[in-house]
Amino acid sequence: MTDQLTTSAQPAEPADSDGSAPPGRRPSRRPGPPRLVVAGRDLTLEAGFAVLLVAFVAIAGSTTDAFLTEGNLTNLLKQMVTTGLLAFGMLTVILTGGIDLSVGSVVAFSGIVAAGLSAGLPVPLAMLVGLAAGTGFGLVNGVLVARFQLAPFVVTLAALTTIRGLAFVYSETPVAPEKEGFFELGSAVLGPLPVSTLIMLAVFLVGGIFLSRTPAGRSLVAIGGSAETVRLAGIGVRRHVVLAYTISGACAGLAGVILASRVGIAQPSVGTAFELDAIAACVIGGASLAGGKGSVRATFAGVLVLALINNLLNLYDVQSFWQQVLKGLIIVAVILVQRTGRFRTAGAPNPADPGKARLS
Amino acid sequence: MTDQLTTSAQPAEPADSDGSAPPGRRPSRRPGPPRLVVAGRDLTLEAGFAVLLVAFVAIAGSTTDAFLTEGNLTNLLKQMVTTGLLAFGMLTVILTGGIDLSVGSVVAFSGIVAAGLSAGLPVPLAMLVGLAAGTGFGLVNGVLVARFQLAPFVVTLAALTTIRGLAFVYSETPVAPEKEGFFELGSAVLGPLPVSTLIMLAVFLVGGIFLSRTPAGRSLVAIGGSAETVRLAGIGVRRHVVLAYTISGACAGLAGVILASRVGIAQPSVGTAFELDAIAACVIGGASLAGGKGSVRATFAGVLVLALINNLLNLYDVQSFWQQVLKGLIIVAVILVQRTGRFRTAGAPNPADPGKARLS
Amino acid sequence: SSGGAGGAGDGSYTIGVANFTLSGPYFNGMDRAIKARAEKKDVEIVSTDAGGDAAKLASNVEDLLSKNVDAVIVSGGPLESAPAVLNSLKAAGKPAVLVDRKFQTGTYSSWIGPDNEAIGKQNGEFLAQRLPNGGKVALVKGGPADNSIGRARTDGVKAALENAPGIELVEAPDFGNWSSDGGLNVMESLLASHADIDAVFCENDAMCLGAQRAIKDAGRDDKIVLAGVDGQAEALKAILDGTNYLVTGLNDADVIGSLGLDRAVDILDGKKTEKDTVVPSPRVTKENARKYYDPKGNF
Amino acid sequence: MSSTARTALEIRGVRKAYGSTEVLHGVDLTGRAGDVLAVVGANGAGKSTLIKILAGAERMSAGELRLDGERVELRSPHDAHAHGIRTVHQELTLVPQLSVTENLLMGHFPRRFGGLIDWRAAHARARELLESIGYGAIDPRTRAGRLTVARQQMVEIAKALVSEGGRAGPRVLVLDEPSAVLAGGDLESLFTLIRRLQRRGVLIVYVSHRLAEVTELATTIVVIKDGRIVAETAPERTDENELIRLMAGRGPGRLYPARRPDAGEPLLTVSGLHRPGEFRDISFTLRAGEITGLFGLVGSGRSELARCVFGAEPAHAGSVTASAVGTAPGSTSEAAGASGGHRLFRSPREAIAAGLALVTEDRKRTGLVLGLSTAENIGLTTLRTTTRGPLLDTGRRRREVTAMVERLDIRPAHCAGLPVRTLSGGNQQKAVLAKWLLTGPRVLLLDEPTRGVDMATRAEIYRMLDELARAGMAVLLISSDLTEVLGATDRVLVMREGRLTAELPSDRTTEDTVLAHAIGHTA
Ligand SMILES: Nc1ncnc2c1ncn2[C@@H]1O[C@H](COP(=O)(O)OP(=O)(O)OP(=O)(O)O)[C@@H](O)[C@H]1O
Ligand SMILES: Nc1ncnc2c1ncn2[C@@H]1O[C@H](COP(=O)(O)OP(=O)(O)OP(=O)(O)O)[C@@H](O)[C@H]1O
Ligand SMILES: [Mg+2]
Ligand SMILES: [Mg+2]
Repeated sequence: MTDQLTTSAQPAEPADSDGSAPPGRRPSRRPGPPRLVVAGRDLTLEAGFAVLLVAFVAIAGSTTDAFLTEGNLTNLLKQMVTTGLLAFGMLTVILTGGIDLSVGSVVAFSGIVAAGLSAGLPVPLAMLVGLAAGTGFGLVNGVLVARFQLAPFVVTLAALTTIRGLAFVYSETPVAPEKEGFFELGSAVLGPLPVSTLIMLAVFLVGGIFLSRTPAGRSLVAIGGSAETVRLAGIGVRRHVVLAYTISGACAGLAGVILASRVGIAQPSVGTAFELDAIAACVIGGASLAGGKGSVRATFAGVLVLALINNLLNLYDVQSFWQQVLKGLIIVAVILVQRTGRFRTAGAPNPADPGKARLS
Repeated sequence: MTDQLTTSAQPAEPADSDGSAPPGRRPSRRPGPPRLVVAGRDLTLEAGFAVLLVAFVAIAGSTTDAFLTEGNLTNLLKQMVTTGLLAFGMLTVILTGGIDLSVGSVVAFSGIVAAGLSAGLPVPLAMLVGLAAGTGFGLVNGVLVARFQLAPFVVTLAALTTIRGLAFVYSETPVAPEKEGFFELGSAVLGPLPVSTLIMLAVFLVGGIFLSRTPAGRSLVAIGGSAETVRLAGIGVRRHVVLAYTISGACAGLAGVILASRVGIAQPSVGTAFELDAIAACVIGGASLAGGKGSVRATFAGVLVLALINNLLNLYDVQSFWQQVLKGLIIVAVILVQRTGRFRTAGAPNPADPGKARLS
Repeated sequence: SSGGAGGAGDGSYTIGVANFTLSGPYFNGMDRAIKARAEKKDVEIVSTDAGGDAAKLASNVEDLLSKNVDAVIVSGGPLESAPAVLNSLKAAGKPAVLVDRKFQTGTYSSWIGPDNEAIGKQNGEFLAQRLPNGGKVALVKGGPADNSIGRARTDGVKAALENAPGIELVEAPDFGNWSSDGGLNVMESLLASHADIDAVFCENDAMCLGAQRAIKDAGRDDKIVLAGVDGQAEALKAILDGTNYLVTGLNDADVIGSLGLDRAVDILDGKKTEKDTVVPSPRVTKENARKYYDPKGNF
Repeated sequence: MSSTARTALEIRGVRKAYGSTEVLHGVDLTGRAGDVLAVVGANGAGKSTLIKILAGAERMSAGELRLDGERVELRSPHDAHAHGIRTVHQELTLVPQLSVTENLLMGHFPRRFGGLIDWRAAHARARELLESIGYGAIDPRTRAGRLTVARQQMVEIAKALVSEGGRAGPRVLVLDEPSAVLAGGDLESLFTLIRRLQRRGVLIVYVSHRLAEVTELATTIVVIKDGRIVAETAPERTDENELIRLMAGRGPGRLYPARRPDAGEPLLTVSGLHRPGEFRDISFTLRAGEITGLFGLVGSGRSELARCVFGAEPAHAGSVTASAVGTAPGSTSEAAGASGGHRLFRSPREAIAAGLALVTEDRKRTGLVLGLSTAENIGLTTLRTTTRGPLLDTGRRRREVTAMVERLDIRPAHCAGLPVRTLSGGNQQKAVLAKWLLTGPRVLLLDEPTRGVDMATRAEIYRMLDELARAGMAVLLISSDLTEVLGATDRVLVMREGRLTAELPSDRTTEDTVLAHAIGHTA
């Protein structure tokens, strides 16, 4: 496994390889470690993750019968949705060099508002309001960070507290929607795939294109690298930072609505510590909290890794607190393997930039 | 209030002003905002906080009788201890450009180990073991970050999970120590001051001197500014990074032992989200999560601000959920006032470096 | 309020409520039941929330004492014990009334709460009757492992089912965190690894509601029945509607909360009171659910 | 120096590979005590790599290194320090948040009370050190990040002289382009310092693109090309043209293209521009077809002025007007006005829309996004306009970038997909230039654009500026290089302490005259 990962975890600039690697021509022009280039895209990092995941699945499938059942796979797909949506939003914010700690609270608020309003409004409209609420919170976060130049960590930490409070102010008790229609979003399936999973995949797909193929997306990534360079290039830095937080808010709002629909009841207390999983997925996917570095596909792989760890620990019937112990150790092992692969390919642990490396 | 803060919140070099502000001579050589220099130390930032705190206290004292009672002030002092200890450890890590999310779990682990061992060992020894356990966890975090170059966020997030699990492995149920001696640390007073508060103050004092007046302390700060520079200066970067995490672990261990002693029972589930308050205190005190910038005194002020907010919201009888809403808003207001003061004094929101500014 | 003392003189009291956490519907309902009752009795209430932090609970109580309340009602939730809280109340000479959670150590004035093991037992007996030919019963726990309320309930169920013929118990390895989304996730995992579950017991109704949704999504609502604890309004409704949610053990926050307030007032009035009061937890099924269902209740 | 001096440093067969790319292919070098060993070569030749190996910052893949005949291994910068090798790296390495004192004495603080740093003594020592090498104007208590690039460079140099106890200097002092941002007296101070160290028997390894400087200072000149030493000579046996030919592998040609002043209509008018503490009452006009130089000493305010004109910083008073002529199809808007008589660009975006471009002096921080590829960096200014529907037009972008890479000869030729971080300094500079040329500017402001750029490339840049001017562009060339500022321009503006003090025709002015205006010793 380690061996195969050697080819995977080249530090590269994941986000970068999306946009600027010219499609076609000269598939492997750079002398260096073997890289996997398909249709002009450098998929080395992703291939490494694929190997890791296949290994995971192979081991799981051969050791527990319960893993490769349709029911379990569907579970896995459903359980990824919340972390997945939050992770994509988080990634856009992390790319700008920020962070959004408020997502868990937004999940609670959007869900409870959507559930509460569904009593009086048509279900889709109520859900849209929930989504809009999340978007609005994201906008406020973004404005505080970009316009007033406040530290993202404190702004979104304060938002975490405030929005959680507002969720309780809206309704202290759980809200159980009456209309059957409210539950559809969370339980409907399209063939073998849950609709909620498809929505998340769509977000990653569209979001991936946004980040890699649109001016605004590329600006976000560049801002994380050097905001001043971007500003001097005539690009509005503030606007893009606001956009990133708004996207994160919208993703959290969407996640909240889907979660409420899936659980069938909206609780104001839901979503505690959701932000940690979302951030973990990004960082497992190689994103740097210093900004400017992160990959949509690898973040998705990070989400999958986290979901698999949880799922397998349950299937192996590991007791809850040993689950916690193992989960932490496995995460460290995963990034260690990634890093070791990196060391090998790079020849040396890039001592020229330990500061950055430590942050990434 | 805003006016007075104008002189306070200059971005300054908090860490810098500790160490390198020259003793005596030419107090204000650079044209710029008025700065407060006492005995050669630039105390502008601290003075601003002092003004803020005095304002807080004046308003609180004149609007609620309960505030300026001895009981309440003692209470306030005790409430600061945990966040204070964690915040100092966090600051050393943040100065290197890292972060330590595992402190809450370490609090739980150290507390429960100390409580558990106190049955068989002398109380001071049991407490020392608790402290040592925290230090050990910090060491492991530090080695993973510095030696294996892993992202501090993921390493300490994994540690958060693993150490929490280990606390439960050690004892699934809360441990109530039998010996009266166990409760002394948390409840003893020296004159009007709780001993636990004095310990925290001592940590800040000694820690402040460490960071501002010793080569190792200065190296930590410098590493956060540019690890490569420090390396090129022939200083071992890894060693210092390990040291920072070890200090954080030790502080968390100490906090855990004091907390168990104060509460009178050690629970493996204690300490959830403690890391957020600790980080918030640092950032309210002007520390930059990008590293290299942060002040011991301002962090202490940050701890005080957080404790005051909690205390006052309770005294004013604000309903629980509105407390959360207000707490978030007040935090934003505090950093906004700080920032506005900064804007004014600096003339403009340092456009040369908005990236940094946003992160800080 | 100016935080002044109530004092027995004018007959109006100020009573503090120290909540360990308000982020669960049950504890939240308790807090509101206390307030509602206080309104009726013309007692002033100062309520605090420690947000799940034991040290904060202690300092909240100290804050309450700073405000010179006459008595403190402690809703300790999952907290096992809080010596610091009880000690400071004792030192201040103020009555401490515990609701729901009885602390293992320390002196208090009075406790009012349920017998959790009995609730579990009662659920277990119901399930044993329901599955005369045996079957697989899944247990969904709230966690974390140091939560003795949940443990008592599960122990009760186990005690009742262990000797029942042909019953197999399956404990979910992961905790449901007492919330509906947690219950959903845990149930989904259980369903994936166990194709033959016949009944589910959850340590509270919130998790059971989530579990019920997971079962419905898996299309197994005709095969699996659910049993919960608490009497949360949504659960009562599900029972009343004749779904596969069959039973819950009433652990009425409304009742416990208002009894707690009454008890505090009685103590302040100098009345002689019982020290420990176990509030009965009737079994709620479709037959009697209407009696307890109050969509506008506090819980 | 005498050829009998002992051999201080010997390098044999040094190779260095990044991944599987070999950058150095077996380099041999010998330096004697008291030598100034100048290393010259084109951008990307491997000079800095060699120096990083000497500094212990990078480890060689093969080869050996001897100090005073004894074989040593440099595993870390610490080892290099321990052996008395001190280095000033090409890129600035100060910690911006810390004071000059801390940066200087890092790892060598004076202490008292059993380990505590004695700050009073530290500041005094820092001041002493700076004064002793002629940089006494720098206050050791200032935050390093607040210093101008040039002053930071001086601190870097001073830092290399500090060693244990702050006394005994280095045995080998390695300087990677130390002069790139220095001018006038500051440069003189550096030379004086080098000669003094030379007399003390220190071996100086000196990397520079300024060949005049090299021939003046060096005792031995080594030419490195594509990771190999291609020549070793003495300054008296060679000349600049030969060196350029050795470095580039082709004839030098003219460095500066012949310019015939041919100013057209004004494209940019700056009048009464004022920013307290930085510059006062600045007025000048840039005309189509004209290259204007802006010379001044370090800290005279040139960079601030350029940033302000470009809308990157607000001004207190004055106006900036860009008037366009109908030749270019691009945007020709006037600067948006805030209020009457006070027209300024409120943001770089407005300036760009009006046809301005600014190549900043600090390419690492404000010129490039180091983590992104070269192509992305070059495409940054045209990000918003190179679209098809909502998406980027990747085809067009690639063509534009490829064309620019070819036009400016950015190396390596396949750099488009490489992180711009891995390009050599000079090629990074070209990438910045490429980025701005893509916007099709009418007015080009360049702040020290040839810093760290080799001679051949400089000649290309000058030729390019000449071409652009001929095509109707107005060019402002900010430089600390007197020769360049006279050679490549039509006229020179001189700035001193925030004021414009002279406007001189380039072809009829001597370097001394310009310097006199910059220093303030005019007759
Ligand atoms: N970390 C790295 N990874 C890959 N290639 C590198 C790295 N650092 C330098 N290079 C390559 O090594 C070659 C030599 O670079 P070096 O910086 O030594 O050149 P230089 O002679 O100093 O050039 P300049 O005059 O522009 O400073 C260049 O082609 C450069 O792209
Ligand atoms: N002695 C000094 N110490 C610190 N800062 C100074 C000093 N002298 C000038 N400055 C600052 O330098 C700035 C002007 O430098 P600027 O970079 O604009 O000048 P420049 O002529 O472009 O110099 P350089 O050649 O370094 O680019 C002003 O902001 C001023 O505050
Ligand atoms: Mg170089
Ligand atoms: Mg300049």
